[in-house]
Amino acid sequence: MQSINKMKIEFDSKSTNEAFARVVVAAFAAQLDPTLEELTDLKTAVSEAVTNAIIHGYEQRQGIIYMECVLYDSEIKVVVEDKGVGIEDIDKARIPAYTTKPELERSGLGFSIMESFTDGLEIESSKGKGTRITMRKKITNS
Amino acid sequence: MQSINKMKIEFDSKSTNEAFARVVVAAFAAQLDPTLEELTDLKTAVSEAVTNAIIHGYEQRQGIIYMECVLYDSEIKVVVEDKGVGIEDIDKARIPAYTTKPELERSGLGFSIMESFTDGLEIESSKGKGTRITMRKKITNS
Amino acid sequence: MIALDITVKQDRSVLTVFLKGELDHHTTSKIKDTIDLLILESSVKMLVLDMREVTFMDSSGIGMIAGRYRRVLSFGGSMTIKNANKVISKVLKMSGINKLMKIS
Amino acid sequence: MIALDITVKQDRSVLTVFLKGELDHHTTSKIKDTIDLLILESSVKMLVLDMREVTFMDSSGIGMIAGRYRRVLSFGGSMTIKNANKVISKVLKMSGINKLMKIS
Ligand SMILES: Nc1ncnc2c1ncn2[C@@H]1O[C@H](COP(=O)(O)OP(=O)(O)O)[C@@H](O)[C@H]1O
Ligand SMILES: Nc1ncnc2c1ncn2[C@@H]1O[C@H](COP(=O)(O)OP(=O)(O)O)[C@@H](O)[C@H]1O
Repeated sequence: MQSINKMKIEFDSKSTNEAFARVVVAAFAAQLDPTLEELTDLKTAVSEAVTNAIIHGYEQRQGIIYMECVLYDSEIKVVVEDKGVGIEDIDKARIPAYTTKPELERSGLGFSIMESFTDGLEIESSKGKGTRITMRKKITNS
Repeated sequence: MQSINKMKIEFDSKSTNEAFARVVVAAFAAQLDPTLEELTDLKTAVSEAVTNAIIHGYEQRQGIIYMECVLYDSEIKVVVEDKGVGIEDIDKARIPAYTTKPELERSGLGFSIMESFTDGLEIESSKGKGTRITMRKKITNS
Repeated sequence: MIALDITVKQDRSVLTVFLKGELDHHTTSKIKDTIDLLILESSVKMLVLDMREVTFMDSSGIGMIAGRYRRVLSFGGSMTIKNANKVISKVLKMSGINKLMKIS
Repeated sequence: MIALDITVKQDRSVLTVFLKGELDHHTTSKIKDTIDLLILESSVKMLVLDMREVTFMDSSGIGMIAGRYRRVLSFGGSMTIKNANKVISKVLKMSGINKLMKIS
Protein backbone atom coordinates (compact mmCIF):
# COMPACT_ATOMS: atom_id res chain seq x y z
CA MET A 1 0.00 0.00 0.00
CA GLN A 2 1.42 3.36 -1.10
CA SER A 3 1.48 5.98 1.66
CA ILE A 4 0.21 9.49 0.90
CA ASN A 5 1.86 11.28 3.78
CA LYS A 6 3.66 10.36 6.97
CA MET A 7 4.98 11.88 10.16
CA LYS A 8 6.77 10.88 13.34
CA ILE A 9 6.69 12.75 16.62
CA GLU A 10 8.18 12.34 20.07
CA PHE A 11 7.19 14.25 23.19
CA ASP A 12 7.56 14.22 26.98
CA SER A 13 5.35 11.80 28.93
CA LYS A 14 3.45 14.67 30.52
CA SER A 15 -0.31 14.57 30.93
CA THR A 16 -0.72 17.94 29.17
CA ASN A 17 0.52 16.16 26.05
CA GLU A 18 -2.54 13.89 25.94
CA ALA A 19 -4.57 16.76 24.46
CA PHE A 20 -1.61 17.76 22.27
CA ALA A 21 -1.33 14.25 20.79
CA ARG A 22 -5.04 14.28 19.96
CA VAL A 23 -4.73 17.60 18.11
CA VAL A 24 -1.68 16.38 16.18
CA VAL A 25 -3.37 13.17 15.01
CA ALA A 26 -6.62 14.97 14.17
CA ALA A 27 -4.82 17.66 12.15
CA PHE A 28 -2.86 15.06 10.21
CA ALA A 29 -5.86 12.79 9.61
CA ALA A 30 -7.87 15.80 8.42
CA GLN A 31 -5.96 15.53 5.13
CA LEU A 32 -8.07 12.43 4.38
CA ASP A 33 -11.29 14.39 4.97
CA PRO A 34 -12.74 12.06 7.63
CA THR A 35 -16.24 12.35 9.09
CA LEU A 36 -16.59 13.92 12.50
CA GLU A 37 -17.33 10.51 14.01
CA GLU A 38 -14.25 8.92 12.44
CA LEU A 39 -12.16 11.77 13.80
CA THR A 40 -13.63 11.50 17.30
CA ASP A 41 -13.07 7.72 17.35
CA LEU A 42 -9.46 8.19 16.28
CA LYS A 43 -8.80 10.90 18.86
CA THR A 44 -10.31 8.75 21.61
CA ALA A 45 -8.24 5.68 20.69
CA VAL A 46 -5.02 7.74 20.52
CA SER A 47 -5.84 9.39 23.83
CA GLU A 48 -6.09 5.94 25.44
CA ALA A 49 -2.76 4.77 24.06
CA VAL A 50 -0.91 7.96 25.06
CA THR A 51 -2.48 7.97 28.53
CA ASN A 52 -1.42 4.34 29.03
CA ALA A 53 2.16 5.19 28.08
CA ILE A 54 2.17 7.98 30.69
CA ILE A 55 0.41 6.11 33.53
CA HIS A 56 1.43 2.49 33.01
CA GLY A 57 4.47 2.59 30.71
CA TYR A 58 6.40 5.30 32.52
CA GLU A 59 4.37 5.11 35.77
CA GLN A 60 4.07 8.90 35.70
CA ARG A 61 7.84 9.38 35.70
CA GLN A 62 9.76 11.17 32.95
CA GLY A 63 9.97 9.46 29.61
CA ILE A 64 9.55 10.00 25.89
CA ILE A 65 6.48 8.93 23.94
CA TYR A 66 6.87 8.12 20.24
CA MET A 67 3.99 8.46 17.81
CA GLU A 68 3.91 7.75 14.10
CA CYS A 69 1.09 8.39 11.61
CA VAL A 70 0.88 7.15 8.04
CA LEU A 71 -1.89 8.17 5.66
CA TYR A 72 -3.05 5.83 2.93
CA ASP A 73 -5.80 6.30 0.40
CA SER A 74 -8.62 5.52 2.80
CA GLU A 75 -6.86 4.51 6.00
CA ILE A 76 -4.68 5.98 8.71
CA LYS A 77 -2.18 3.99 10.73
CA VAL A 78 -1.12 5.31 14.14
CA VAL A 79 1.68 3.82 16.23
CA VAL A 80 2.16 4.87 19.87
CA GLU A 81 5.27 3.62 21.62
CA ASP A 82 6.93 3.92 25.02
CA LYS A 83 10.19 2.59 26.43
CA GLY A 84 8.61 1.91 29.80
CA VAL A 85 7.94 -1.12 31.99
CA GLY A 86 6.08 -3.20 29.41
CA ILE A 87 2.97 -5.34 29.84
CA GLU A 88 3.16 -8.46 32.01
CA ASP A 89 0.34 -10.38 30.31
CA ILE A 90 -1.15 -8.91 27.12
CA ASP A 91 -4.12 -11.29 27.02
CA LYS A 92 -5.13 -10.30 30.54
CA ALA A 93 -4.56 -6.60 29.78
CA ARG A 94 -7.07 -6.79 26.93
CA ILE A 95 -9.90 -8.07 29.14
CA PRO A 96 -12.52 -5.32 29.55
CA ALA A 97 -12.38 -3.67 32.99
CA TYR A 98 -9.01 -5.27 33.82
CA THR A 99 -6.63 -2.73 35.32
CA THR A 100 -3.48 -2.91 37.42
CA LYS A 101 -4.02 0.62 38.73
CA PRO A 102 -7.50 0.75 40.32
CA GLU A 103 -6.10 3.12 42.95
CA LEU A 104 -5.78 5.73 40.18
CA GLU A 105 -9.45 5.20 39.27
CA ARG A 106 -8.56 3.54 35.97
CA SER A 107 -11.57 1.90 34.40
CA GLY A 108 -9.68 -0.84 32.57
CA LEU A 109 -11.47 0.12 29.36
CA GLY A 110 -8.54 1.60 27.44
CA PHE A 111 -7.82 -1.41 25.23
CA SER A 112 -11.55 -2.10 24.73
CA ILE A 113 -11.98 1.43 23.39
CA MET A 114 -8.89 1.22 21.19
CA GLU A 115 -10.23 -2.03 19.79
CA SER A 116 -13.82 -0.99 19.15
CA PHE A 117 -13.06 2.57 17.98
CA THR A 118 -10.55 1.48 15.31
CA ASP A 119 -10.38 -1.17 12.58
CA GLY A 120 -7.34 -2.95 13.92
CA LEU A 121 -5.34 -3.01 17.15
CA GLU A 122 -1.97 -4.66 17.61
CA ILE A 123 -0.16 -4.75 20.96
CA GLU A 124 3.52 -5.57 21.18
CA SER A 125 5.23 -5.41 24.55
CA SER A 126 8.35 -6.64 26.22
CA LYS A 127 8.85 -6.56 30.00
CA GLY A 128 11.30 -3.83 31.00
CA LYS A 129 11.64 -2.65 27.42
CA GLY A 130 8.36 -1.00 26.51
CA THR A 131 5.13 -1.18 24.59
CA ARG A 132 4.15 -0.52 21.00
CA ILE A 133 0.49 -0.03 20.03
CA THR A 134 -0.48 -0.06 16.34
CA MET A 135 -3.95 1.06 15.30
CA ARG A 136 -5.55 1.27 11.87
CA LYS A 137 -8.66 3.26 11.13
CA LYS A 138 -10.55 3.24 7.83
CA ILE A 139 -11.56 6.66 6.57
CA THR A 140 -14.59 6.33 4.35
CA ASN A 141 -15.23 9.94 3.60
CA SER A 142 -12.34 10.47 1.19
CA MET B 1 17.03 27.59 31.34
CA GLN B 2 14.85 24.66 32.44
CA SER B 3 12.45 23.40 29.75
CA ILE B 4 8.81 22.77 30.67
CA ASN B 5 7.94 20.53 27.76
CA LYS B 6 9.48 19.50 24.47
CA MET B 7 8.68 17.67 21.25
CA LYS B 8 10.30 16.67 17.98
CA ILE B 9 8.50 15.91 14.77
CA GLU B 10 9.44 14.89 11.24
CA PHE B 11 7.16 14.89 8.22
CA ASP B 12 7.23 14.67 4.42
CA SER B 13 8.18 17.83 2.49
CA LYS B 14 4.68 18.12 1.05
CA SER B 15 2.92 21.45 0.81
CA THR B 16 -0.15 20.12 2.67
CA ASN B 17 2.13 19.83 5.69
CA GLU B 18 2.61 23.62 5.87
CA ALA B 19 -0.81 23.94 7.50
CA PHE B 20 -0.16 20.81 9.59
CA ALA B 21 3.10 22.26 10.95
CA ARG B 22 1.29 25.45 11.96
CA VAL B 23 -1.38 23.52 13.87
CA VAL B 24 1.25 21.41 15.64
CA VAL B 25 3.27 24.42 16.80
CA ALA B 26 0.16 26.36 17.81
CA ALA B 27 -1.24 23.42 19.81
CA PHE B 28 2.06 22.94 21.61
CA ALA B 29 2.61 26.66 22.28
CA ALA B 30 -0.96 26.90 23.63
CA GLN B 31 0.33 25.29 26.83
CA LEU B 32 2.05 28.63 27.60
CA ASP B 33 -1.26 30.49 27.19
CA PRO B 34 -0.06 32.96 24.54
CA THR B 35 -2.07 35.89 23.24
CA LEU B 36 -3.74 35.51 19.87
CA GLU B 37 -1.20 37.87 18.32
CA GLU B 38 1.75 35.93 19.72
CA LEU B 39 0.25 32.73 18.35
CA THR B 40 -0.38 34.23 14.90
CA ASP B 41 3.17 35.61 14.74
CA LEU B 42 4.58 32.20 15.67
CA LYS B 43 2.45 30.34 13.13
CA THR B 44 3.45 32.79 10.40
CA ALA B 45 7.18 32.48 11.16
CA VAL B 46 6.97 28.65 11.25
CA SER B 47 5.00 28.63 8.01
CA GLU B 48 7.82 30.60 6.32
CA ALA B 49 10.52 28.23 7.54
CA VAL B 50 8.63 25.08 6.54
CA THR B 51 7.70 26.52 3.13
CA ASN B 52 11.36 27.40 2.51
CA ALA B 53 12.41 23.84 3.33
CA ILE B 54 9.88 22.53 0.78
CA ILE B 55 10.53 25.04 -2.01
CA HIS B 56 14.19 25.92 -1.61
CA GLY B 57 15.70 23.18 0.54
CA TYR B 58 14.20 20.21 -1.28
CA GLU B 59 13.24 22.15 -4.44
CA GLN B 60 9.79 20.54 -4.29
CA ARG B 61 11.23 17.04 -4.42
CA GLN B 62 10.72 14.41 -1.73
CA GLY B 63 12.45 14.98 1.57
CA ILE B 64 11.92 14.99 5.31
CA ILE B 65 11.44 18.14 7.37
CA TYR B 66 12.45 18.11 11.03
CA MET B 67 10.87 20.39 13.58
CA GLU B 68 11.59 20.72 17.28
CA CYS B 69 9.77 22.80 19.90
CA VAL B 70 10.88 23.51 23.44
CA LEU B 71 8.73 25.37 25.94
CA TYR B 72 10.33 27.46 28.67
CA ASP B 73 8.68 29.55 31.35
CA SER B 74 7.86 32.44 29.04
CA GLU B 75 9.48 31.50 25.75
CA ILE B 76 9.15 28.96 22.99
CA LYS B 77 12.02 27.78 20.80
CA VAL B 78 11.26 26.30 17.39
CA VAL B 79 13.84 24.65 15.15
CA VAL B 80 13.02 23.81 11.51
CA GLU B 81 15.57 21.75 9.61
CA ASP B 82 15.98 20.24 6.17
CA LYS B 83 18.68 18.08 4.57
CA GLY B 84 18.35 19.88 1.26
CA VAL B 85 20.58 22.00 -0.97
CA GLY B 86 21.58 24.58 1.65
CA ILE B 87 21.89 28.34 1.28
CA GLU B 88 24.60 29.77 -0.97
CA ASP B 89 24.96 33.12 0.81
CA ILE B 90 23.10 33.61 4.09
CA ASP B 91 23.71 37.38 4.25
CA LYS B 92 22.21 37.85 0.81
CA ALA B 93 19.29 35.52 1.63
CA ARG B 94 18.35 37.72 4.59
CA ILE B 95 17.98 40.86 2.46
CA PRO B 96 14.28 41.82 2.22
CA ALA B 97 12.77 40.97 -1.19
CA TYR B 98 15.78 38.85 -2.18
CA THR B 99 14.69 35.55 -3.73
CA THR B 100 16.31 32.96 -5.95
CA LYS B 101 12.93 31.73 -7.17
CA PRO B 102 11.05 34.74 -8.59
CA GLU B 103 9.55 32.42 -11.23
CA LEU B 104 7.55 30.79 -8.42
CA GLU B 105 6.25 34.22 -7.36
CA ARG B 106 8.27 34.17 -4.15
CA SER B 107 8.27 37.57 -2.48
CA GLY B 108 11.65 37.21 -0.82
CA LEU B 109 10.09 38.23 2.50
CA GLY B 110 10.32 34.91 4.34
CA PHE B 111 13.38 35.69 6.44
CA SER B 112 12.17 39.27 7.07
CA ILE B 113 8.94 37.88 8.50
CA MET B 114 10.72 35.23 10.58
CA GLU B 115 12.96 37.97 11.95
CA SER B 116 10.32 40.56 12.75
CA PHE B 117 7.65 38.13 13.99
CA THR B 118 9.93 36.42 16.53
CA ASP B 119 12.42 37.50 19.18
CA GLY B 120 15.41 35.76 17.67
CA LEU B 121 16.31 34.13 14.36
CA GLU B 122 19.37 32.00 13.72
CA ILE B 123 20.20 30.56 10.30
CA GLU B 124 22.72 27.75 9.91
CA SER B 125 23.28 26.28 6.49
CA SER B 126 25.81 24.22 4.64
CA LYS B 127 25.83 23.84 0.85
CA GLY B 128 24.61 20.41 -0.18
CA LYS B 129 23.90 19.43 3.41
CA GLY B 130 20.89 21.43 4.50
CA THR B 131 19.55 24.30 6.55
CA ARG B 132 18.63 24.74 10.18
CA ILE B 133 16.46 27.65 11.32
CA THR B 134 16.15 28.43 15.04
CA MET B 135 13.53 30.88 16.25
CA ARG B 136 12.69 32.08 19.74
CA LYS B 137 9.47 33.79 20.68
CA LYS B 138 8.69 35.38 24.04
CA ILE B 139 5.27 34.55 25.42
CA THR B 140 4.16 37.30 27.76
CA ASN B 141 0.72 36.06 28.64
CA SER B 142 1.80 33.23 30.90
CA MET C 1 -5.00 27.09 28.21
CA ILE C 2 -8.06 25.93 30.14
CA ALA C 3 -9.04 22.49 28.88
CA LEU C 4 -11.77 21.81 31.44
CA ASP C 5 -13.97 24.20 33.39
CA ILE C 6 -16.38 23.33 36.17
CA THR C 7 -19.29 25.32 37.60
CA VAL C 8 -21.50 24.10 40.44
CA LYS C 9 -25.03 24.75 41.60
CA GLN C 10 -26.49 23.45 44.83
CA ASP C 11 -30.20 23.13 45.49
CA ARG C 12 -30.66 21.68 49.00
CA SER C 13 -29.09 18.22 48.89
CA VAL C 14 -28.79 18.15 45.09
CA LEU C 15 -25.40 19.18 43.74
CA THR C 16 -25.15 19.83 39.99
CA VAL C 17 -21.70 19.99 38.45
CA PHE C 18 -21.52 21.51 34.95
CA LEU C 19 -18.51 20.28 32.99
CA LYS C 20 -17.17 22.25 30.04
CA GLY C 21 -14.29 21.10 27.86
CA GLU C 22 -12.31 17.89 27.47
CA LEU C 23 -12.38 15.01 29.95
CA ASP C 24 -9.14 13.04 29.85
CA HIS C 25 -6.58 11.77 32.37
CA HIS C 26 -4.98 15.21 32.67
CA THR C 27 -8.15 17.18 33.26
CA THR C 28 -10.04 14.63 35.38
CA SER C 29 -7.18 14.32 37.84
CA LYS C 30 -7.55 18.05 38.43
CA ILE C 31 -11.29 18.08 39.10
CA LYS C 32 -11.68 14.84 41.09
CA ASP C 33 -10.60 16.41 44.37
CA THR C 34 -12.69 19.53 43.80
CA ILE C 35 -15.84 17.48 43.32
CA ASP C 36 -15.05 15.19 46.25
CA LEU C 37 -14.59 18.17 48.53
CA LEU C 38 -17.95 19.56 47.45
CA ILE C 39 -19.63 16.21 48.12
CA LEU C 40 -18.06 16.09 51.57
CA GLU C 41 -18.74 19.70 52.57
CA SER C 42 -22.32 19.97 51.46
CA SER C 43 -23.85 16.65 52.56
CA VAL C 44 -24.98 15.85 49.05
CA LYS C 45 -27.65 13.21 48.54
CA MET C 46 -27.79 13.52 44.78
CA LEU C 47 -24.89 14.35 42.46
CA VAL C 48 -25.81 15.47 38.95
CA LEU C 49 -23.11 15.69 36.27
CA ASP C 50 -24.25 17.98 33.47
CA MET C 51 -22.19 17.05 30.41
CA ARG C 52 -23.79 19.25 27.77
CA GLU C 53 -20.57 21.12 27.09
CA VAL C 54 -18.15 18.22 27.23
CA THR C 55 -16.37 18.17 23.88
CA PHE C 56 -14.26 15.05 24.41
CA MET C 57 -14.17 12.08 26.77
CA ASP C 58 -12.07 8.93 26.96
CA SER C 59 -11.94 6.11 29.54
CA SER C 60 -10.39 8.45 32.13
CA GLY C 61 -13.76 10.20 32.14
CA ILE C 62 -15.43 6.87 32.89
CA GLY C 63 -12.98 6.29 35.75
CA MET C 64 -13.77 9.73 37.14
CA ILE C 65 -17.55 9.16 36.96
CA ALA C 66 -17.30 5.69 38.55
CA GLY C 67 -15.07 7.10 41.29
CA ARG C 68 -17.54 9.87 42.18
CA TYR C 69 -20.39 7.34 42.07
CA ARG C 70 -18.67 5.15 44.65
CA ARG C 71 -18.05 8.19 46.84
CA VAL C 72 -21.62 9.48 46.74
CA LEU C 73 -22.87 5.96 47.35
CA SER C 74 -20.69 5.66 50.47
CA PHE C 75 -22.56 8.67 51.87
CA GLY C 76 -25.87 7.01 51.06
CA GLY C 77 -26.53 9.24 48.06
CA SER C 78 -27.04 8.64 44.36
CA MET C 79 -25.90 10.08 41.04
CA THR C 80 -27.18 10.86 37.53
CA ILE C 81 -25.71 12.11 34.27
CA LYS C 82 -27.53 14.81 32.37
CA ASN C 83 -27.27 16.05 28.81
CA ALA C 84 -24.92 13.33 27.59
CA ASN C 85 -24.23 14.57 24.07
CA LYS C 86 -23.35 12.72 20.89
CA VAL C 87 -19.56 12.95 21.24
CA ILE C 88 -19.48 11.17 24.58
CA SER C 89 -22.46 8.82 24.26
CA LYS C 90 -20.42 6.14 22.47
CA VAL C 91 -17.88 5.96 25.30
CA LEU C 92 -20.60 6.11 27.98
CA LYS C 93 -22.51 3.32 26.29
CA MET C 94 -19.65 0.86 26.06
CA SER C 95 -18.65 1.52 29.67
CA GLY C 96 -21.85 0.01 31.01
CA ILE C 97 -22.15 2.91 33.43
CA ASN C 98 -25.83 3.16 32.49
CA LYS C 99 -26.35 0.10 34.71
CA LEU C 100 -25.22 2.14 37.70
CA MET C 101 -27.02 5.41 37.15
CA LYS C 102 -29.60 7.22 35.05
CA ILE C 103 -28.22 8.88 31.94
CA SER C 104 -30.34 11.42 30.06
CA MET D 1 -10.21 19.35 3.98
CA ILE D 2 -10.80 22.64 2.20
CA ALA D 3 -8.20 25.12 3.41
CA LEU D 4 -9.04 27.90 0.95
CA ASP D 5 -12.26 28.67 -0.87
CA ILE D 6 -12.82 31.29 -3.55
CA THR D 7 -16.03 32.87 -4.81
CA VAL D 8 -16.17 35.44 -7.58
CA LYS D 9 -18.52 38.22 -8.59
CA GLN D 10 -18.26 40.22 -11.79
CA ASP D 11 -19.82 43.61 -12.30
CA ARG D 12 -18.94 44.83 -15.83
CA SER D 13 -15.15 45.15 -15.86
CA VAL D 14 -14.78 44.83 -12.09
CA LEU D 15 -13.95 41.33 -10.86
CA THR D 16 -14.23 40.73 -7.13
CA VAL D 17 -12.61 37.60 -5.69
CA PHE D 18 -13.71 36.61 -2.18
CA LEU D 19 -11.10 34.54 -0.37
CA LYS D 20 -12.00 32.34 2.58
CA GLY D 21 -9.50 30.35 4.59
CA GLU D 22 -5.72 30.19 4.82
CA LEU D 23 -3.34 31.73 2.30
CA ASP D 24 -0.03 29.88 2.21
CA HIS D 25 2.23 28.32 -0.43
CA HIS D 26 -0.01 25.26 -0.73
CA THR D 27 -3.31 27.06 -1.13
CA THR D 28 -2.09 30.01 -3.23
CA SER D 29 -0.53 27.72 -5.83
CA LYS D 30 -3.97 26.23 -6.31
CA ILE D 31 -5.86 29.50 -6.82
CA LYS D 32 -3.32 31.46 -8.86
CA ASP D 33 -4.30 29.85 -12.15
CA THR D 34 -8.02 30.09 -11.42
CA ILE D 35 -7.76 33.85 -10.86
CA ASP D 36 -5.49 34.34 -13.89
CA LEU D 37 -7.96 32.53 -16.11
CA LEU D 38 -10.77 34.75 -14.85
CA ILE D 39 -8.72 37.86 -15.53
CA LEU D 40 -7.97 36.65 -19.05
CA GLU D 41 -11.49 35.49 -19.94
CA SER D 42 -13.43 38.44 -18.66
CA SER D 43 -11.34 41.44 -19.80
CA VAL D 44 -11.07 42.73 -16.25
CA LYS D 45 -10.04 46.34 -15.70
CA MET D 46 -10.23 46.22 -11.93
CA LEU D 47 -9.44 43.23 -9.72
CA VAL D 48 -10.72 43.41 -6.14
CA LEU D 49 -9.48 40.89 -3.56
CA ASP D 50 -11.90 40.69 -0.67
CA MET D 51 -9.96 39.29 2.30
CA ARG D 52 -12.55 39.53 5.06
CA GLU D 53 -12.58 35.78 5.63
CA VAL D 54 -8.87 35.11 5.33
CA THR D 55 -7.81 33.49 8.60
CA PHE D 56 -4.07 33.21 7.92
CA MET D 57 -1.55 34.64 5.48
CA ASP D 58 2.21 34.37 5.13
CA SER D 59 4.63 35.70 2.47
CA SER D 60 3.25 33.26 -0.12
CA GLY D 61 0.06 35.33 0.05
CA ILE D 62 2.11 38.44 -0.72
CA GLY D 63 3.70 36.67 -3.68
CA MET D 64 0.27 35.69 -4.95
CA ILE D 65 -1.08 39.26 -4.63
CA ALA D 66 1.98 40.78 -6.32
CA GLY D 67 1.73 38.23 -9.13
CA ARG D 68 -1.92 39.04 -9.82
CA TYR D 69 -1.10 42.75 -9.67
CA ARG D 70 1.54 42.38 -12.40
CA ARG D 71 -0.88 40.39 -14.52
CA VAL D 72 -3.76 42.87 -14.23
CA LEU D 73 -1.32 45.71 -14.90
CA SER D 74 -0.13 44.01 -18.10
CA PHE D 75 -3.72 44.21 -19.35
CA GLY D 76 -3.88 47.89 -18.44
CA GLY D 77 -6.01 47.28 -15.35
CA SER D 78 -5.59 47.95 -11.66
CA MET D 79 -6.14 46.19 -8.36
CA THR D 80 -7.29 46.83 -4.78
CA ILE D 81 -7.54 44.86 -1.55
CA LYS D 82 -10.71 45.07 0.50
CA ASN D 83 -11.51 44.14 4.08
CA ALA D 84 -7.94 43.43 5.13
CA ASN D 85 -8.54 42.10 8.64
CA LYS D 86 -6.37 42.18 11.74
CA VAL D 87 -4.73 38.78 11.25
CA ILE D 88 -3.26 39.64 7.86
CA SER D 89 -2.67 43.40 8.25
CA LYS D 90 0.74 42.90 9.89
CA VAL D 91 2.03 40.85 6.95
CA LEU D 92 0.45 43.20 4.39
CA LYS D 93 2.01 46.19 6.09
CA MET D 94 5.57 44.91 6.15
CA SER D 95 5.34 43.79 2.52
CA GLY D 96 5.02 47.37 1.26
CA ILE D 97 2.25 46.26 -1.07
CA ASN D 98 0.26 49.32 0.03
CA LYS D 99 2.58 51.32 -2.25
CA LEU D 100 1.24 49.40 -5.26
CA MET D 101 -2.47 49.36 -4.54
CA LYS D 102 -5.23 50.66 -2.29
CA ILE D 103 -5.87 48.59 0.81
CA SER D 104 -9.03 49.13 2.83
N1 LIG E 1 1.87 1.28 27.76
C1 LIG E 1 1.69 0.37 28.75
N2 LIG E 1 2.74 -0.03 29.49
C2 LIG E 1 2.59 -0.93 30.48
N3 LIG E 1 1.40 -1.49 30.82
C3 LIG E 1 0.31 -1.14 30.10
C4 LIG E 1 0.40 -0.20 29.04
N4 LIG E 1 -0.84 -0.05 28.52
C5 LIG E 1 -1.65 -0.85 29.22
N5 LIG E 1 -0.97 -1.52 30.17
C6 LIG E 1 -1.52 -2.53 31.12
O1 LIG E 1 -2.75 -3.00 30.62
C7 LIG E 1 -3.81 -2.76 31.56
C8 LIG E 1 -5.11 -2.50 30.83
O2 LIG E 1 -5.02 -1.28 30.10
P1 LIG E 1 -6.34 -0.48 29.72
O3 LIG E 1 -7.32 -1.41 29.09
O4 LIG E 1 -5.93 0.71 28.92
O5 LIG E 1 -6.96 -0.02 31.12
P2 LIG E 1 -6.48 1.06 32.20
O6 LIG E 1 -5.54 2.04 31.55
O7 LIG E 1 -7.74 1.73 32.63
O8 LIG E 1 -5.81 0.32 33.30
C9 LIG E 1 -3.31 -1.62 32.40
O9 LIG E 1 -3.94 -1.57 33.68
C10 LIG E 1 -1.81 -1.94 32.49
O10 LIG E 1 -1.54 -2.92 33.46
N1 LIG F 1 15.70 26.00 3.57
C1 LIG F 1 16.35 26.62 2.56
N2 LIG F 1 17.19 25.92 1.76
C2 LIG F 1 17.86 26.51 0.76
N3 LIG F 1 17.75 27.83 0.47
C3 LIG F 1 16.95 28.60 1.23
C4 LIG F 1 16.20 28.03 2.31
N4 LIG F 1 15.50 29.03 2.89
C5 LIG F 1 15.76 30.14 2.22
N5 LIG F 1 16.66 29.91 1.20
C6 LIG F 1 17.21 30.91 0.26
O1 LIG F 1 17.03 32.20 0.81
C7 LIG F 1 16.27 33.03 -0.08
C8 LIG F 1 15.43 34.01 0.70
O2 LIG F 1 14.45 33.32 1.46
P1 LIG F 1 13.11 34.06 1.90
O3 LIG F 1 13.47 35.35 2.56
O4 LIG F 1 12.31 33.12 2.72
O5 LIG F 1 12.36 34.42 0.55
P2 LIG F 1 11.60 33.48 -0.52
O6 LIG F 1 11.24 32.17 0.12
O7 LIG F 1 10.40 34.28 -0.88
O8 LIG F 1 12.53 33.29 -1.66
C9 LIG F 1 15.49 32.05 -0.92
O9 LIG F 1 15.09 32.61 -2.15
C10 LIG F 1 16.48 30.89 -1.08
O10 LIG F 1 17.44 31.17 -2.08
